[in-house]
Amino acid sequence: MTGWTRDQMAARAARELEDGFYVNLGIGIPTLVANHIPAGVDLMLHSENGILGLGPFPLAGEADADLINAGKETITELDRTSYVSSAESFAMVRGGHIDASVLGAMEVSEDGDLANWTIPGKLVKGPGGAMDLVAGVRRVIVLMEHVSKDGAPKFRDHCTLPLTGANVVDMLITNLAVFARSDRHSPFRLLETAPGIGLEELRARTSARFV
Amino acid sequence: MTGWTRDQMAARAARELEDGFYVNLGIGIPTLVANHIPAGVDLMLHSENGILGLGPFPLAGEADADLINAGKETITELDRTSYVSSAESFAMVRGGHIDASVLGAMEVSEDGDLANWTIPGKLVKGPGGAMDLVAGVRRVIVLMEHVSKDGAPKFRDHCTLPLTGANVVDMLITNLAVFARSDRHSPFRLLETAPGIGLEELRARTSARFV
Amino acid sequence: MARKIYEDARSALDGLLRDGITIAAGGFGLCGIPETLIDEVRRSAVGRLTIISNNAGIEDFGLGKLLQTRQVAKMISSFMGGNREFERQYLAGEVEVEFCPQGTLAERIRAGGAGIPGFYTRTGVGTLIAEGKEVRMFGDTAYLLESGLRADVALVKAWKGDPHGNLLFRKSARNFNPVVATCGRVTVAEVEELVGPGEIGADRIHTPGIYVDRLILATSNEKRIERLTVREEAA
Amino acid sequence: MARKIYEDARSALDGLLRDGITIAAGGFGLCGIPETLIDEVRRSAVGRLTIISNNAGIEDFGLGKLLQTRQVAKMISSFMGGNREFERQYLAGEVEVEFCPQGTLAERIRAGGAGIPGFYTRTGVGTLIAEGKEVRMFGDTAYLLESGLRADVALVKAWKGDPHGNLLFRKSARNFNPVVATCGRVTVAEVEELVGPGEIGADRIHTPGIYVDRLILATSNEKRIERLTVREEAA
Repeated sequence: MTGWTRDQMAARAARELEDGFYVNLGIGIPTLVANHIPAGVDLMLHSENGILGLGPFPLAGEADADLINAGKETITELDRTSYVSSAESFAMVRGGHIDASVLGAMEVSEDGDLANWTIPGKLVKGPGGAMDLVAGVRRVIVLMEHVSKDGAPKFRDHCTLPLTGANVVDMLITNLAVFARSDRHSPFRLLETAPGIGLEELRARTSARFV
Repeated sequence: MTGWTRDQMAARAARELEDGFYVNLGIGIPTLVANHIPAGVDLMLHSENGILGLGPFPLAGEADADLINAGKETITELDRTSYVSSAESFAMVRGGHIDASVLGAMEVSEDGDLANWTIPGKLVKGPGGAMDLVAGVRRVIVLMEHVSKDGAPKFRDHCTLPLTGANVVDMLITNLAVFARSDRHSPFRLLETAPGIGLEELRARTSARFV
Repeated sequence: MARKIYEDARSALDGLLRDGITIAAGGFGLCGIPETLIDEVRRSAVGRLTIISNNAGIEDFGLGKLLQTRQVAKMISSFMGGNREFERQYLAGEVEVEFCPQGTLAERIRAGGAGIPGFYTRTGVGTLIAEGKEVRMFGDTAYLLESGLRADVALVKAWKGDPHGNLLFRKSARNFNPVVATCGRVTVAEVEELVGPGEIGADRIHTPGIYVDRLILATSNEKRIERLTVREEAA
Repeated sequence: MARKIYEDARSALDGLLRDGITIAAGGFGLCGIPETLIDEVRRSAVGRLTIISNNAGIEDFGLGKLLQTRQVAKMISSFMGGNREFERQYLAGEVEVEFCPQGTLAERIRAGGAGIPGFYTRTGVGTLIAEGKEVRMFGDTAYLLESGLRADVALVKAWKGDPHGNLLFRKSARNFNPVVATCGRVTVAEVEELVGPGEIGADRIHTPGIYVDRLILATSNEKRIERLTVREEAA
């Protein structure tokens, strides 16, 4: 079982993004999505700290401490960029103005619950903007490895970790398969499997129900 | 019974305003307050539509349609002026950032209720920003004639007109007298009477209790 | 790139106007009002509108033009002073009015755009505005629950706009426009000047293009002055 | 005119710092943080502080400096990633943490400054963040009641400031600073550059001086970069 690479997963997510979309890309694999935007699709990238229209990383020697993204990485300005306060930035998020959010997860449940902010007693980073994004953005696309390092399913009947949001995931792209649902009352449907991944193997590595 | 002129009333209100105060002046008599600010007192005038640091009326021929105050009068910009949205403007008001509001009234009650926005069936202008100002500004100073055109007391045991705010007035300056209270649990106290106005006459023209 | 700039008001409003919809409009008095777009709403003859706007213009200018033609069923406003026709229609029961204090109105529009369905404010406690609304104590102070407002179509007027829909307002013509821009399911802006990408400056943009779906160059910039007030030249 | 410009951080914070007060600080990560004022809070040795800030800096920079010296009793933050000392103190029960989603935190600070004691948001419904909070339906969607936040002292960093306290921020160093400026009973700003009245431009001011009580020229503008990321020059 290897399935898709991280870049292939990112490329698959990129296909969901339409020309003119306002998109928030989380840290980790979602960052790679920016490298796979098809020609003719022009996205406006949003960063929670207060930027709309993010540019790429700066050239060496051109980094500006006043210009970082939500991952605290140095970035650049484009001719489309605008800066806003964090309150305005999240007004965009909460108000449903962002078309899509692509983010990572520790666990996703069959009901679309998402957990990615804490492992009690072990990892305490805080929710950051993730709870706002999953609650407010129109379409939530999750990119994650299909199983954890010890082989446990991460797409589960229910999440074991504290939730980031309940019933918020619209699409799940793992290294083994792609699942999506048409609305938040419907079950997840298997759309694609990675080359060489059979349905039986997939079900064995998944505790969530899907159709 | 004549008492103070409108300009004298405005001058009296001006004495309440301290150097550095952020102040909102309502339309009518309160507008005159700006003409009576003592030397050494520098106020920052606020206008509800979204201006901080109002300048005076423009010279003839220099009016700018994009630059009006909350009374829709043409004004000017100063080197201190800043413009904000109406939402930001009222965040200042509601958040208690404006030090004083000087406004007119149809009626004020002995409990500090204020009525100035409608006469049912006769006059329907709407509350505008007055309800926000009386609810949010730190100190509310009312300037009004002591009695109505038909001689009825306007400083009353209770208001007969629909309220703009309940228990919101801190100081009342009429053409006959000045009343104030130290906090909103205390009764109004008579501070001054206009020349030639006796206490008996004042009480006869007032239905509010005061001490 | 998805194109936001439209040829004219008619194409920019194409498909958006239907009887009974809610339209929010920027402006305060006659300052910063979307004149060109209002003219097109009038021309379209769409009816039974609910209009969210601080004022209703004057008899023959601004939103008053839509009251003249009886296209408006309801106004959500803070002030009707200055428009006697509006006042007449209201007193005659021909138009419904939901009075909303100006600051509450601005905040309700912002809240609608920001995904906040309700918030508490002291404004209006103990007045007619409180009727039918929840009153809640925070500490020893009473507050009213007010609801967020959204509109099917939001119309705004800006000074400058770029192809990404970024807007810059001028002086007090900013007023309600930035919040109105956020509350529309579709927001249409008219600008006095179209500028190139980046020309406004990333730190100067008042309304980021995310809020602006369609954009036109305004053809009506009359900007009538309601009360011309001047001072004497100092000696 | 009442003077807002102070000589230095010590005089600007004089009389404001007491044990147990709540301090709100602008900044996101290490970007746009009031370095000079934080140093002075550290020097003052005031203790048992509650700090409202999105992050807590890193071990030896930003608000991390106040955690190092154990001046902080409680943090109201969205994220402690990047500061292992904060994480250690939290897991050891040495500092209390109220986690608040980033957008909810920004809105709570704005609400506090805008006189709104509570508002409803979907963020956090069905999560640990909802514990102990009112859940209310608007339509068929559940929302949480969140409260406005105010601080005894608010500390912000701006790019330019004028004698009236008007502020301009630069690029993403704006972040939480404009809302933090509104929530302080007393707000103190440090600026990289003091400019004359009118120099910022009335349409460009991000934070009007009404929110700024005291102002200093910043003496610490290290502006450390947390994660330097660069791209290769295109061939």
